[in-house]
Amino acid sequence: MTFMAMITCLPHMLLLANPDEWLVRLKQTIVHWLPGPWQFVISSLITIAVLIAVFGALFAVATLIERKGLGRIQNRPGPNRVGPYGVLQPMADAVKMLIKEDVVPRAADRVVHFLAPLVLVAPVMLAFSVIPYGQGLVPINLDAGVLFFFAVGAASELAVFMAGWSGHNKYSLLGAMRAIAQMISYEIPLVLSTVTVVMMVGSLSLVQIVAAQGGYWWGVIPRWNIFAPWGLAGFVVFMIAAIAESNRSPFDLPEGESEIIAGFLTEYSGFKYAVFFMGEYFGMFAISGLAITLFLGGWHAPLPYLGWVPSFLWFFGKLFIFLFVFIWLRGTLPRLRMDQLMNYAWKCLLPLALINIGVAVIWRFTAGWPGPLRWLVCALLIVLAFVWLEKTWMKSRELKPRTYHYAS
Amino acid sequence: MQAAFFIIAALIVIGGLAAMLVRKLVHAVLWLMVTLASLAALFLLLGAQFVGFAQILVYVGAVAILIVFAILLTRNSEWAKAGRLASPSWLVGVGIAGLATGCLIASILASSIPPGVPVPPAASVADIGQKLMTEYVLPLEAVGLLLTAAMIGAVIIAMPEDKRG
Amino acid sequence: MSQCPYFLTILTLTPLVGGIVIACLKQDKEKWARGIGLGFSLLSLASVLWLWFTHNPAGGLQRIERHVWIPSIGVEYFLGIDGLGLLMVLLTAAVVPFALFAPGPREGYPKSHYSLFLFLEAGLFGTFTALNFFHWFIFWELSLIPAFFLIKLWGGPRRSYAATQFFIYTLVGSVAMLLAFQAIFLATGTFDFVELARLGRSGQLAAALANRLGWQQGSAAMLIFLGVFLGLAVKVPLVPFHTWLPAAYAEAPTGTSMVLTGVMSKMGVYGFLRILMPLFPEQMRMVLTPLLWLTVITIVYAAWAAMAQTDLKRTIAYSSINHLGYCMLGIFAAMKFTIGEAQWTTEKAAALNGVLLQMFNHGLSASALFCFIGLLERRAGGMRGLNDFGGLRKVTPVFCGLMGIAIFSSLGLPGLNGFVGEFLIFKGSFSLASWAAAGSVLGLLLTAIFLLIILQRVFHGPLNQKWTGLADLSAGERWMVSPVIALMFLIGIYPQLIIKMTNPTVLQMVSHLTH
Amino acid sequence: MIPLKAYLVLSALLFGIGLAGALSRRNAIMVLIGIELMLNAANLNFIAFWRFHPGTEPLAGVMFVLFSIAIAAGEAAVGLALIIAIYRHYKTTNLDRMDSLKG
Amino acid sequence: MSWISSNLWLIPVLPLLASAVLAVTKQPHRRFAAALAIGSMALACLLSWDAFLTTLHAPAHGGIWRDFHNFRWFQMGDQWLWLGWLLDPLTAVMLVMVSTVGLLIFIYSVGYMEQDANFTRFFCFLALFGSAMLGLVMANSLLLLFICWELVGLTSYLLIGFWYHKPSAAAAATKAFITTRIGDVCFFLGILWLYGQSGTLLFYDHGRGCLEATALTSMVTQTTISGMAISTAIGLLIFCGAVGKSGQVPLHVWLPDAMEGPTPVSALIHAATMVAAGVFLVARVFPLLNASSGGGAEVSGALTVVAWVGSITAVFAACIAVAQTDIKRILAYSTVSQLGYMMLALGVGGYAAGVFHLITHAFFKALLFLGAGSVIHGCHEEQDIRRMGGLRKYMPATFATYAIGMMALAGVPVFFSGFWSKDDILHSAFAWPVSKGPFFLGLIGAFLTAFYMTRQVCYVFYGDYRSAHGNKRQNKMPHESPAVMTTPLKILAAGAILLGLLGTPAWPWFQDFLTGQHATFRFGQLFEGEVLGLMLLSTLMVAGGIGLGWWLYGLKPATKAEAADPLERVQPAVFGLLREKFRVDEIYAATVIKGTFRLGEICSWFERTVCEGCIRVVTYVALGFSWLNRFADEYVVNLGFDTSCRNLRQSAGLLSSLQDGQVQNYLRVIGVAMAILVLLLVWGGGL
Repeated sequence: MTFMAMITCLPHMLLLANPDEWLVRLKQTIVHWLPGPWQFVISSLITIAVLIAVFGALFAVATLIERKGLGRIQNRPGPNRVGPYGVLQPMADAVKMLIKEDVVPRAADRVVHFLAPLVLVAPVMLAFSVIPYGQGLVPINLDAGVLFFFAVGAASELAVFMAGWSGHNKYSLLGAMRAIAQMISYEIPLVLSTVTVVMMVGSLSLVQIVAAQGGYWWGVIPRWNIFAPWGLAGFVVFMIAAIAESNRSPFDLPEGESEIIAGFLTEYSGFKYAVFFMGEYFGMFAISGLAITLFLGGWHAPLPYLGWVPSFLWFFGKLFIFLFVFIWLRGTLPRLRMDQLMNYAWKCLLPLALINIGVAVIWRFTAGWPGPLRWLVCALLIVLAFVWLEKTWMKSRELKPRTYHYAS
Repeated sequence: MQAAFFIIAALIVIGGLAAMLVRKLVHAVLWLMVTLASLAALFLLLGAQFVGFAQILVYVGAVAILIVFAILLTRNSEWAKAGRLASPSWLVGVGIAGLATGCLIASILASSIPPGVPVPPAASVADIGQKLMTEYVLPLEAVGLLLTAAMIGAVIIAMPEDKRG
Repeated sequence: MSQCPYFLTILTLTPLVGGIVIACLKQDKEKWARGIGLGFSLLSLASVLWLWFTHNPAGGLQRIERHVWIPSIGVEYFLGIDGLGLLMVLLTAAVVPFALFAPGPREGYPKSHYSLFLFLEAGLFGTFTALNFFHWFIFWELSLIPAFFLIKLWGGPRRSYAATQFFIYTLVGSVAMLLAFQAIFLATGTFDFVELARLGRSGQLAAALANRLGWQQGSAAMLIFLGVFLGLAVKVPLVPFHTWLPAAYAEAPTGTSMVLTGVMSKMGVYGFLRILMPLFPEQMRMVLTPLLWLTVITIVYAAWAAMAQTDLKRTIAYSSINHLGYCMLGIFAAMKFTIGEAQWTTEKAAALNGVLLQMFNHGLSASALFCFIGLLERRAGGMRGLNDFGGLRKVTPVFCGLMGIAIFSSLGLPGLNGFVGEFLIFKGSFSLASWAAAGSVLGLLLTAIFLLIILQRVFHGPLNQKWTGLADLSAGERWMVSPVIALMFLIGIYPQLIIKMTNPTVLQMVSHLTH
Repeated sequence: MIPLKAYLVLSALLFGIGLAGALSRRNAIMVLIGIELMLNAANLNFIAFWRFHPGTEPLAGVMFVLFSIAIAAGEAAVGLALIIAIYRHYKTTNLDRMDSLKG
Repeated sequence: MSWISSNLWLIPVLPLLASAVLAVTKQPHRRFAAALAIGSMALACLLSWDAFLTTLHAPAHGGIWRDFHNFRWFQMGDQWLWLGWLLDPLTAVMLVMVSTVGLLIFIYSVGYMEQDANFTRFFCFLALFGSAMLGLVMANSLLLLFICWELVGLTSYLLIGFWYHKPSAAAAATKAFITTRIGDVCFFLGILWLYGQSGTLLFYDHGRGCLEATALTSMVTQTTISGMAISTAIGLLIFCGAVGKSGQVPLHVWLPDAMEGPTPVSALIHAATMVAAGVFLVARVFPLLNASSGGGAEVSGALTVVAWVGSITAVFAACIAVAQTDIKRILAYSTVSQLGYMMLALGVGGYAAGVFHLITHAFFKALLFLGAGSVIHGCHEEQDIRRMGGLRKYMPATFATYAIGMMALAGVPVFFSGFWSKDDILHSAFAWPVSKGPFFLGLIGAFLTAFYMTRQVCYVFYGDYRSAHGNKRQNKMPHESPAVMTTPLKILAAGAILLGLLGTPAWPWFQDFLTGQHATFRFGQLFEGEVLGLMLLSTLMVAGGIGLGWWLYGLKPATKAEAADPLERVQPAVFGLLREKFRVDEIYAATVIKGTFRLGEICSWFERTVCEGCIRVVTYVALGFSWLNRFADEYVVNLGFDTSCRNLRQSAGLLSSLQDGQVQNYLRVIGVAMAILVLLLVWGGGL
């Protein structure tokens, strides 16, 4: 029955000039046919299905790209056995994950062990529901979108803990603790950088933020936040925090293979490990999506005359760039030590984010100044702060004896 | 709407009971998170969107981890409690709680609140921000100060004596 | 020069300064302390003698120094001297150097001994020249405290008991007196003796007291009178209040007991003459008979008790109570109410003159006796029992001769100073209160008895082998004692020397009595 | 529609459960959890009253809850720090044993 | 106012100066001391004789001539105290007697005190005594008299106790002084009363004197509460002084003991002069004593007392003298009895007779004492007559003079002065209107006197030498005294004989001289019936006494010292009583002396117990209060406070269990409270 509805509304869509509209109109036509109460349920089910399909595929592609990318970085071809140029590798992985035996340690806390992957993935899924993929293509337009995103984002720490603890394994618990400490530490700079954007835009809803980034300076430079001094600094802080948040590359200490086997994932195998893996990638996609909406103008085209391209393509293009950056970082940067990681978060990122808010405030109140002067002053401030922090950061890099605070 | 309320209410009550009765502390925390999350859902149901998300962010995000850390640090997690779960005079405690709730419920039922459901008041984030920054700016500052103090206090209290310097 | 304005204050302060100078000396300089002590006391003696010769007998109160001290409570720094005060000051000035000459303290703190002595002298000078109750009372107490310490620190075996008893007895008395004078101040608003005397004479004092205290006429003044009387009676030991005296005099070191008996007991009599008589003539007359009975008992009882003593010092102590009894007899007799015939004034004047003379003579003879006993005790190593000696005349004839003269003077042998005073007192009191005089004459007999017993037991009879080695008086000691003995003879033969000075004062007193 | 009383009853129930747990469980952390429940019951009340009887101050209820959540978070942090400190001292979190204040 | 009367004060002052100088001189200047003393006494004697002669030639215009000179001593209120000296026949006679006898005794004592160590001090005291006695005699004021009286007492004390190392001497001296002091105290009271009454103590002061008519009449008229005239009362008091000094009955005990002193002392003081002072005093204040309300007809009570006391003393002392064994004690008792005679004479109104007897007695009693002194000196300080005997062989001169003295004393008629004076006394006693008692007592006394004197002479001079050391030892034999001692004896012996002639009834020069009448020869008087009868009666008495004495002691003188006295064999009990001197001393010792000491004990006991006791009571009371305070503090406050604190603590304990750290308990309480609150608010009904 749904297939029929799709087909009938197709010509509608073609008529519209804008492909975004096309998708929305499609959904509405499907839902339109349904009796009263069920309409809402079905429409939300449709959005959910679309999201899962899109991101599931993206996940598979991402694993492939990652493995191929890493290979290329490490001057090796990467998986090319399954399908042409290894394209079908993800399918193979998926089948492997499914049929592999799911080992659960005897002393493990079965319920918590089982729930952990779920609690990790579910919130990330919820996070997708609020990101505007295209013009009008936002699953739920909450006016407290950012708050919702972080609220559900916070649940991931709990899941990591449950995973680490339920296995009743010292190393997994230690890994979980490290992960939680890292995620909490980096959540604050993350939130503070988003606060700068929210402060400048004046609204928590992501749609508003993207809308605020429409238009172009002098017709050429898009009004993306990144091109504002505070925007750039905010983007840098946000990206570092985002990487740490999703336990990727330089900050992938918790499941650093060389140290604590797989961190809180050691007790998992089979399908649960796959779900964890999926959750991680989804987390990466969500956080990049947020970055895009906040700093890179969401689904806005970089150039005015490129407006005709459907907005969601721009969104997913930027997403791919982010994905590439992640993989690139993973291939090149060495892993950070735990105390460096913590110090960096608290002593470098957090002050930078705070100063960034300060600069944003100045930026806001110097609206009357001529463009370049205003840009220059703020940029100067940020550079000064960055240099000063760098200096203190360099100073503290001498290798002081490691002090254990809590593992007494 | 009715169904959602009842589901959430049931979830809350069951979560609460479970949190109180379950033997393992970690499970208790989890059940607590379930109740709090469903409470947040109830808030959303009641239209207080910002509060709901704040609730989730604060409780499910931070407090849960806090309690878990506390559990780990006080070595309660490894072995299941061999001894009695509740204090010897648990019956008294339950009795008093029962009495209190009984009184509350009785007073609620006896109260003359009109059953009507008025139009949900607007609680957009902008209004809340506006209110926070104008009328409630003093409490906001005070809470900010309080939280900093609480953070520093908690760190100092929890820090082992010899390090306290 | 004769009218040097602040003479009396300087006189009172010289011993005080002396005391302080000695106090500042180093501890071991016993010789220096004694030297300075003697120097200062002799200096004050010289100044008193100069005062004596420049005193105009008929001039009433002289060398008056009157400065307002504490106006709010009517306290003035009021000094003045008349016949009575002059005599007493002369006695003090004579007895204290004599006491300092006497054998010094056995051992320990010689410095503070001499400074306390000089403070005592200062106190005595102050008492005898003060005419305002306030600083009279201060000096009254100032003289008490050094005496207490002198007895306490250098006294005989039971000294602390004696000293404490002495102190508390006199203190209780002076407290009673203080309270009485508070009441007087409340009633009249002034502490000045001369003023109070005028009020007392005219009866206003009793009236003021009555309305101030609210009781009816007689009893208020009587109570105040009794208060002051108690304070003075303790000092002049009238019988019921005398228990402190024998112990104090016996236990005190020689010098102190000389001053105690020589001058301190006279303070009480001086108090009677200066305060009680002028202020409360009426009240005194009212209780005259019991007082006379008291005096007779004092005289007779003390004489009898003296006979039973074995310790020489206690005997002399009791004898001094006896002699002071005569003074009291003279005073009370003079108080008797007479219809104002001229003849009675002579009797009263005789009695009072006798009292003054008796005070002076007893001061000399009693201190001489104590000095001799002190010398004897010093030689006999602390032994002073009546039966410890015997036949000392053989070994120490000069000592025995001089002590014999002292004994006969205190006996009242005519030709020596004792007789004149007693004769006058008895002449005055016989006609005024014949039964009391008759009773007291028995005292004369008893005094003769126990003094002669002393003479017999100590000097006569076979020489006690223990004392063969006893040394007779050294030249220094002879020179020390001879002036006093000479004075005894001089006053005995020609008492007019003293009476010339005291008579006008006595006449004034008598005229006040018979207003 | 769901009447206000329903929410109130729900919050009272939640409050009762929290209280019962806090009173009967021996473990300090359980007491803390109980207290958290009670606090949330109160928040529910606020929001319920905000929803049904906004009264003069429309956003008072929400504001109140926001602040209450913030403070509850602070309180939880300090409470747990205390429990940790007590544990270090007593080597147990069993509340019955912690009666040294008796004096 | 002749020269002498205005410079009469020289007489006492010279010896006084001598004694002052001697007091200061060192012991070894013996010769100088003796010379100075005797010199001053000689000068005084000369002046006295000069004064005597002036009184003789003075114009006796009615009444007794007297010349007085007063001077002021010191002020007493608005009046001056006057003293003065007086020259009248009585003074003259006494001056002469005292200075002459004194001079002789001074000379005698130079020999007697030869070996004594304290020679100069002896003479110093003697000179002092001389001046005091002379001063006493010529005093015109009762006060000056009293002063000299006391000085005389002092010197007698010093001289009796001269040999102070002898305990008996010391005791005797003290006893003498105290006994005389008792008399003096009454005398002092008399003086005071007299002064009080008459306003002056001068005897004669141009009519204002106390012995003059105005004062006397005023005193006679006033009566004391007991009805006695004041003059009598004062007289009696003054007589007490005389009794003490002259050793009359109640106060005579000190005189026999006074013999402890050296014999010249006894002679001078306890025979001739000092004891006579009492009689002189009575003589001096005779007008006062004699003043009676009845205007002379009636005998004044005072004199009656004097007479009776005198007569009793005479007999009493005579009896005791009979049984004594010590040579000096016999003489002492004889002196007491003779003084009794003098008092008897004055008492019965025989003023002149009393004084005449005084003068004669002075001479022969001094003679007897000095004789006894040379006897003792000869017998090497032996005083017990039973150990002497047969001395007439060894000491003829002493024996002769002693015999003369004995006869004079006994009153052997005609040749010896004693007879005349005693006869005169008996005559006036006989004429006494009041009662014949004194006269008979006088006769008995005369008899006894004669008896014990003969006993003494027989014991001492007759029989053979009964020395304690046995006869054989040669050097212990008695020897005659040197000339310096015997010459005064001879002079005194002459005086004893010749003086009688002055006052014989035939030519009563002495009596007239004293009473201021013209001395006329009344030869017929001698043979007048009554006088003659009396003379015969007294001769009879004397003869009987001597006979009895010779019969008992002269015929068979005792051979051994221990031999019992013949009289004892006759009447052992009475004789024992007499030897014990009627045990008067013991009685006094038992009653008076023991009494005073007992009183002393009581007083000091009273002192210790009662006075100390009340102090101890006061201290205990104070301690009691402090103990009570501590007790209250301890049991009430502390206990109460502690228990309340404990209760508080326990209740606090209960309360604190409420807050014992059990957090859940707190929560339970809050829960319950909340429930109640809710109930109240909802159903409280508007509380």
